[in-house]
This record gives sequence, C-alpha cells and structure tokens, in this order.
Amino acid sequence: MDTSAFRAWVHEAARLIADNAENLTRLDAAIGDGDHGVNLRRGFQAADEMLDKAEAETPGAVLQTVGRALISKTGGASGPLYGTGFRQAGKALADVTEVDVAKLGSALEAAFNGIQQLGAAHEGDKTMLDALGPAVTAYQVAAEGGADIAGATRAAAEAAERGLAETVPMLARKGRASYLGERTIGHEDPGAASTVLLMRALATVTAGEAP
Amino acid sequence: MDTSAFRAWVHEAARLIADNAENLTRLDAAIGDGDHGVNLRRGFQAADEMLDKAEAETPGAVLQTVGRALISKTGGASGPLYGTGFRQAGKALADVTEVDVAKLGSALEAAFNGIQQLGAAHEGDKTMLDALGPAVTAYQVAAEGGADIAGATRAAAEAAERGLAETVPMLARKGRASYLGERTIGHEDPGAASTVLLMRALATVTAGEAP
Amino acid sequence: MKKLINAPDDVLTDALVGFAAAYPDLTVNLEDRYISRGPTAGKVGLVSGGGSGHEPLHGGFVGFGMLDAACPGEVFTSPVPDQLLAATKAVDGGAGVLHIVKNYTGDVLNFQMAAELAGDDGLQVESVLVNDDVAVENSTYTAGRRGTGGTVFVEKIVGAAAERGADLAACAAVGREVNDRSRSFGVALSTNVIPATGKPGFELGDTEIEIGVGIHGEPGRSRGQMTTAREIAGVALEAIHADMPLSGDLLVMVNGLGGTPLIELYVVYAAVAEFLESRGATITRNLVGNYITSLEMAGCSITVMRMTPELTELWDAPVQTPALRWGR
Amino acid sequence: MKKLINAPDDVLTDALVGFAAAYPDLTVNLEDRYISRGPTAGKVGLVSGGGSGHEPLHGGFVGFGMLDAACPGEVFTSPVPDQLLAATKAVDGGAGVLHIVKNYTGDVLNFQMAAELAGDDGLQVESVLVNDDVAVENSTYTAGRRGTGGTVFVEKIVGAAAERGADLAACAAVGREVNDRSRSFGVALSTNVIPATGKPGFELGDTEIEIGVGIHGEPGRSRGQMTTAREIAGVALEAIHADMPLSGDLLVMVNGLGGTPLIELYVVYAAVAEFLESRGATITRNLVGNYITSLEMAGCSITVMRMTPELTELWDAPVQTPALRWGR
Ligand SMILES: Nc1ncnc2c1ncn2[C@@H]1O[C@H](COP(=O)(O)OP(=O)(O)O)[C@@H](O)[C@H]1O
Ligand SMILES: Nc1ncnc2c1ncn2[C@@H]1O[C@H](COP(=O)(O)OP(=O)(O)O)[C@@H](O)[C@H]1O
Ligand SMILES: [Mg+2]
Ligand SMILES: [Mg+2]
Ligand SMILES: [Mg+2]
Ligand SMILES: [Mg+2]
Repeated sequence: MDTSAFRAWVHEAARLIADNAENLTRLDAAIGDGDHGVNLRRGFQAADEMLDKAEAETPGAVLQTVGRALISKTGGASGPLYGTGFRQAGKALADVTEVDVAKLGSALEAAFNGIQQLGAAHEGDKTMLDALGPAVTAYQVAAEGGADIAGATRAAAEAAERGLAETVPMLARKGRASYLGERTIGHEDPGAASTVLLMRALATVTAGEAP
Repeated sequence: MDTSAFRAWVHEAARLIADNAENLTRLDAAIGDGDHGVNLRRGFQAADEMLDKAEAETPGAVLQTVGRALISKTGGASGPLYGTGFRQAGKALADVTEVDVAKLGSALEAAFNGIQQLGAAHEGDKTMLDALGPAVTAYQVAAEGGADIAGATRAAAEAAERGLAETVPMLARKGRASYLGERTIGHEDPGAASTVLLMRALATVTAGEAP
Repeated sequence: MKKLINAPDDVLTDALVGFAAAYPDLTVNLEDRYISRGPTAGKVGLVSGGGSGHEPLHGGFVGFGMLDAACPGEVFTSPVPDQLLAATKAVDGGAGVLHIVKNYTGDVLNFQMAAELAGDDGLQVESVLVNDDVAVENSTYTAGRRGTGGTVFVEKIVGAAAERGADLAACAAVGREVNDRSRSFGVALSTNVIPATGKPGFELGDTEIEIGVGIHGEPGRSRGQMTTAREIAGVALEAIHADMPLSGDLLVMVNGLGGTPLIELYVVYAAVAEFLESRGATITRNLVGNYITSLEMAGCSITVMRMTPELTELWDAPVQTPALRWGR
Repeated sequence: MKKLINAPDDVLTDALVGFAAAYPDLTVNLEDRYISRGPTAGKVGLVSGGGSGHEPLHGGFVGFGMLDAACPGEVFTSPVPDQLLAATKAVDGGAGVLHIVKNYTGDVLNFQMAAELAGDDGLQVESVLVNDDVAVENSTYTAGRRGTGGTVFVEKIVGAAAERGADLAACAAVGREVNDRSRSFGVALSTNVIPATGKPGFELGDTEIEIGVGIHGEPGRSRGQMTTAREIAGVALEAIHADMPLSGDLLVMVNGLGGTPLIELYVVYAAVAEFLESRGATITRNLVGNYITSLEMAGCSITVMRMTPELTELWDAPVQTPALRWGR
C-alpha cells in the first residue's frame, strides 16, 4: 500500500461513516448519549479535508495527520481514542513509503495498543476494542498463513464484524455506557460498530474496489 | 328574607359554585387564564366558613361579611368585583332585619352599581355585568308587577341565564379576555356564568327549596 | 401533569417555606403571604405582587436596591388586598409606599382596594402601572396592555431611586418614565399547566408557536409556524419597533419563559444584538436569563428600554436580591 | 423538536456569539472556542470545560473568584484538546493551571491529552476530577461516578482559593477535598432532545420519572412512578446518605435541570430542608436555581457538601461571574 492507498482508505472511511452516522448515533442513544455518529462524522470529515490540504508524503504521515485531525475535531471519548490509534499506527510505519502485509499488521497492532493504553479498557468491556482486537488477530493469522494485504484486511473486517456481534451480550464496563450496567446487555457497542466500518473501508480499498 | 335566609343563600351559592367550579374554569381557560372556578370556590368556601363563625345578625351584616371574605380570599378580578358587589348590597340593606321584595331589589341594584363602578365595564363588554344587569332589571320588572321575592328572584335567575347566553357572540372588552379580542367570540363569559349560579342559588333559597 | 410539588393546593405555601429557608436574610410572612426586608426608615417602601408562577418575579427581587416587599398570589391569580395591605404597612418607613402593579384587571383592582384601605389607615400610597406588552393593542376599549418584562426594569430602577432617597412622587415619576420607555413581546414554543387545573392553558401543535403570548399562557396575537431564532427575534423586535422606534442606547432583556434552556437564550440574544446593530441602535446594558417566567412554558420574551444617562446610572446602582445582584 | 436556534450545527457558535455580546467584560475566543478572563499574573489559572447544554456551567462561572476559562464542546460532547490547550495557555499567569474535569471518559481523555500537550510546551498543569454522582456505583469495573453538581462547588471554592494566592498543589488539594465531601443525585420528569439528532435521549411515560438520571439524559438507576416533591427529595437524600452520612454543617444545592420552573425548586428545597433538619443536620449555605442543566429536561438534582469552617470561608468569598455573584 502506498501513500495514495492510505489516503483512499481515509476517504472511504469518511464516506462510510457519513453514510452510517445515523445508525451509529442510534446505537449510542440506546446505551450512551446519542452522539457517536455525529462525533465521528465531524471528525472524519475534518480528517479527510485536512488530508486534502496536507503534504503528507508517506503512509505514516497520512495516518498521523488523520490522528491529529480526529483528536482536534471529534470530541467525546472516541475522538482521542481513534486519534491515538491512527497516530500510533502512523508512528509504527515510520518513513516507509510502500507498506507490506507485515508492516500493516504491526501498524494495526500499534493502533490497538495505543487505544488500549489510553482508555484502559480490556477486551470484553464492550468497547471498540472488542471489534479491533479480533480484527488485528485475524489479520495476523491470515498474514502468517500467507495472505496478501487484500486477504488479510478482508479477514480483519470479517473478524471485526464478528467481534461487533459479540458485544451484544456484553455488559459495558467503560465509557458512558458503563453507567447503564445491566441495561447495556442486548445492544451493539457503537464504537465497535464504527471500528467495523473502518476495517471494511480498509478491505474495500485494498481489494481495489474503492472509487 | 331574614338573616338566616341570607346565610342560606350564601351556603347554597358556595355549594353550587363548588359543584360547577370545573365548568367555570373550563370557560375561563377558553378566553382567560383558567382559574375562575378555582378562585370562586376558594372565595365562597372562605365566605361560608367566615359566616359560620361571624356574628352577623342582620342581612346587611351577612352580605358585608361575605363581601369582605370574597375580597380577602378570592384574588383575581372576580374577587374584588364580587366582593364589592356583596358589600354594596349589604350597605344598601343597612340595619333592616327583614328584607322585603323592594329592599332586595335595591340591594341587587347596589351590587350592580358597585361592580360597574369598580370595574368600569359596561353591559355588552362580555363580563359578569351582562348576566347581572338583565337579572336586576327582570327582578325589578317582576317586583313592580307585584311578584313576591320568590317570583322576582326566579325572574332574575332566568334573565341572568339569558344574559349569559347573550355573552356568547360578544367580543370581550374588559378583563383578561379582552387580550383575545375576536377570539373571544363564540364563548360564554365565565363571570356571567358564575353570576347565573349566584342568582340561581338566590331563587332556590327564596323558593324554600334549599337544604 | 408532572410537577415537583406535593399537592396543587400547597404549591404556594410550600414554595414560600422553601424560599424562606433559602433566603434567611429576608422575611417571609406565611400568614399574610408576603416576602419582605426592612422597613428602611425614611425610604419610600416599594411593594409589588401578582400571581405566582413567574419566579423569580417578584419575591426574587426583594432586597437592597430593589423591592421592599412582594406579595405572591396563588399561581396566576392576583394577590388579595389583605396581603397587599399587610405588606404595605410592614415596609412603610414613614416616606410612603409605592405599589408597582402589572396591568391585569385582577392586579389593578386588588392593589386599588389595598391602597384605599391603606389610605384609610393614614398611609401614603402611590402606584405605578406597568403595561409594556406590545402584543396587546392599547385601546380604551380593552383592559389595555399587559405588564410583562418591563416590570423587572421598573422594579430595579425605582428601587435604586428609592435607595438614593427619592421621595414618593419622584419614585412614582421615575417608575412611569421607565414604563413609558419599555416595550415587550413574547413568543411561546410550548404551553404550561396550572397545578390547580392540571391541564394546559392552550394547545400548540408540533410545529406551531404562539406569537405575542402573555405570561399566563394567554394565547397571543397569532399562531405561527416554528422558525429560526433569528426570525423569531425579528418578529418580536419589529412589533416593538412599530410601537416605539428602536434607536439610541438600549437596555435589552432576553427572558426565558421557564422551560427554555439558557443556551437557547444566548442564541436569541445573538440574533437580537445583530438585529439592533443593523438598525443603528446600541445595546448598552442587557439581561439574559429567566426573570419573569410562565411556569414551564418554553419560549422567550424580549424587552427593550430606551435609556437615558440618568436611567443608566440607576440601572447600574447596586442591587442585592436573590435574582439580581451587582455592585455594592 | 422546537428550539430557539438557527440550525443544529450552529447552536454552539451562535450561543457563543450571544454570550460574547451579553458579557463584554469576558473574552470569547470563537476560533479556539473558549470563554476567558485574565490571565492574572501570579495566580493559578483555573480551566474547566465539557459538553454544552449544561448552561450556565461552565461559561457562566468564568470571572473573579471562580474560573479563568471555560471550554464548551458541542452539545453533550467533550471539548477537544486543541481548545483546552489554547485556553490553558491563555490563562497561565505563571503559577500553573488547574484543570477541573468532570468524570466522563471523553472529558477525561481530552483534558489528559491537552495536559500532555501543555506539559510538552513547558506549562505546569494539574487536574482535579469531579465524580460526585452517587447514582452510579463507584467501581473499578466501570468508568466510575459521573461529575455533576459538585462541579459548581469545586469551581467556586477552588476559585476562591486561587484568588487568595493558593499555589497549584494547594488548589488541586482543596478541589479534591471539595469533591470528596460532595455528593449528588438527580431525578428527571422529562427527557431532552439534542439539537443534532432531534430525538429524545430516552422516553418517559406520562407518570414515569427517571431516578438517578445523568446530566446528558443518560437513563438513571431505575424508572419510577411520579410522586410528591417530598418523596423525590427523600429518595435523592437517602441515596446520598447511604454513601455519605448526612450530618453537621451542609452546603446544599437544589438544581433545576433546565425545564423545571423555579417555584418547583423552592418546593423541593422546602422538602430538602425538612428532611435534613429531621436528621439533625444543618444547612448553613444553599443554592436554589439552574446551575448545571441538561438542556430542557424537567427535574432536579440535589447536591450536598459537608462543610468545614475553611470551606465555608472560601464559599463566602466574593465571586463575580455571570451566574454566581456575591461579596466584592
Ligand atoms: N475507555 C474506553 N476504551 C475504549 N473505547 C472506549 C472507552 N470508552 C468509550 N469507548 C468507546 O467509545 C464509544 C463512544 O464514543 P462517543 O459516543 O463518540 O463518545 P462519548 O461516550 O464521549 O459520547 C463507545 O461505544 C466505546 O466503543
Ligand atoms: N372590568 C370588569 N368588570 C366586570 N367584570 C369583569 C371585569 N374584568 C373581568 N371581569 C369578570 O371577571 C371574570 C374573570 O374572573 P377571574 O377568572 O376570577 O379573574 P382573572 O381574570 O383575574 O383570572 C370574567 O369572566 C368577567 O366576567
Ligand atoms: Mg456518545
Ligand atoms: Mg381567570
Ligand atoms: Mg387569574
Ligand atoms: Mg458524548
């Protein structure tokens, strides 16, 4: 994946999030405060616009720009968390100009670790990590099994989707949803749902399907 | 009519007003502020209770006590107006202990004049005067025609009722209802409706029907 | 009807008990139903009152630099002469007492009776009638304009004048001047429910607003469709402007009717400031908040007063009441 | 959704423009989105912030004796690190800056990032976390208690300490002490609508109330049936008492959530005073009004703080902000 592929990822992610903002907000209204879709749409739109103007010439620079934009513009819990994820991923890529399947795997892992450290959540707490964790694992398993980037990211997206489904029976222990305790059982986590969109955007772009 | 007949009137009036308070309030909600029934129930209940304790030994003293109680406890526009009406009627009776048909007529007229002067309304302005005016006139016509108190008060009550009906097409020019202008057309005036109850109570008592 | 009350008939008493507990520096006479400070010897006493449900008006404006006493009636019902008389006597410091009366028939009549009774008892009483609501046509064939937001201005400014030693006639004169220079207009987004009846005063559709609404839930001039804060402010200010050209230095109040969040009042104030500046007027003083409410009604009213240097000075004079506090 | 706004996306900007016009003594930075005074050389700078929709919190508490800056996020959404950093820099008077943070994951993370960035730039930043809402079980397995009414107390009292020259560590310490001694509990009678979504946060039946509600319309501990003000006050105070025994001298706030008229808050305060006195506690100071709201939600929250003579002195110290003003 080269710099323009990463730009394409962000663009596709912004599009998917805008298209699904209402659903994300609806999920957040059920167990949070009903702004996740609004927050992320604002954040990713800003990131996409900032990228258009920025001279990010490496994949790492693209991801770091996105991270900073998300932190600056999103607000809420998801802004700093996703922002940190993108920044850590960008840092992991350093100056590399062409990202291979292994390198992308380490970037995804860095994103996971950054979010995990900042939010102090664990898998099973009903957060975005419950989609991102399985995605990273599935990616690495696929990569180790010899998959190319398209294959590994498809595996990641599918795993994220399964992870999202698994958040339904979970009881939220982090973020705003944790105030509801038992009442969160039976609902998808909005952050896990948005992670699915990010992974799906990545798979779409690497499969060469994105516009 | 002796002192106890006047006490009976007030008691019957308080009862009728309590029974019809919701309707009075409903009428006031349509073209005023929806408190006429609540106001008058509070006022007449207080008057009735005050009478029970007061040593009012003449009809005039009874009516003046009621007037003071209404002024003290009713609030709103109707409190001072009805209170003044009763006080003026009481004053007109002076020390008389047995009120005859002519004397009661002059008391009703004094009530009308007191209310008219205080509120500066005229017949046709869609107020209590539009029931009270016709009632006083009908009373006097009946009395001059030789009716006894029972007959004259029955005529007064019937005329008040007709007067109330005539407030429906009127446009309010006084009190809170005047703010609504044209929108008051088509509704009964709440004060005219309560005047009907007062006249009906009087007729009931003089007919010897009250409990 | 969901309200934080114990019983509809107890609302006023319970609220007065709570007010008394919250403001131990003020006197609450539960028997005679008034809130007071003082009397201050040699100072004109200022008494206002009216139906409850408009809080902080009037009880929240009792204190240094403003009212000496407030007489709350039942919700949306004028106080009675007895309580007005008791308050009048309580705050008479020997320089006479000024009644500040909002122009509603009930208020006018009850204050008038109280003034007569006070006069019988040898007290000197004057009164100022507030009738600033341009939503009502002023005509000799009606009860005349209602008193609304201008009341806050009258109470503050006359309060300052009285505190400085103005005599009864001078207090009355400045009160009338403030009233003459003030105009209000209100718009409701929702209706309110009187505890005693448990039913809304009028019904509004999902997209309807009541234009020119009164502070008791009296329906207004007309029913309109919901629109932007900017347009609503424009409607209110145009109505005021048609009656009193808006120019020069202005005191402006954007007042919440009770159920509207403060953030929306800021949005309205931005629109008001934009409108007035575009007309070349200058807002030199302002109030944004809930000052004269209508229970839980959503919406706002806008009150404008044309300032003079003297009135500005009186406005700026110290005031220390539960709801209005500045200076010292 | 009927709201006095121009467009859902413009609410915050328009409100800030209105706030700026209404309070010319304060600075509103529309670009970086903060409200500030100062900086005051040698004084610890106090910065708070959080989602909008809780007005007067926090912008209404900027001024002498309280905050130096407030950073409003979008409605019910945490502010972003950039604006927090800009405000932190703007009010640094050389003695460091204290962040007062309500305990919500979003607020905590955004303030934390801002503090790190400020640290990178050589500023000294400490923070105090407010988590006074007993409706939420405090557990290491949750995000912990929410910050609600106690925030007002922390901002006022730390404000007084800072004004008196307390250093950064001392300001942080007093802030933590106030938080430790404060507890809140809220009850909603109606829900609210976020402008951006236009839909209510949750649904309440005609006779239902939400017990233990949060200030963002987060559903509470349980759904109950509407009852008297006295019983509602009892439920809230029992919940607080179970967590922090209520005795001795207390500071009590009865806070309206935005859509409840002041007269009802007085009724609630009467019930609160009755309850606490019957338990042998003494209310030595109080606030009754709208201080930390939740848009147009009807209902109230009760916040109690156990007082000490030192904290009482700091509470009484002069404060001059749009929403809280006393002393000099
Ligand atoms: N501590 C945390 N760690 C990881 N993810 C979290 C944490 N707290 C919240 N989240 C995620 O953030 C999502 C909510 O984001 P959003 O609604 O934008 O912010 P807020 O909760 O501040 O309104 C949750 O659905 C969850 O996935
Ligand atoms: N100036 C007036 N003269 C005579 N009657 C009046 C006048 N103003 C109002 N009323 C009567 O009072 C009635 C309203 O009384 P009420 O509802 O108790 O008082 P308020 O209008 O203060 O709420 C009206 O229906 C009308 O009949
Ligand atoms: Mg959210
Ligand atoms: Mg009425
Ligand atoms: Mg009335
Ligand atoms: Mg949020």
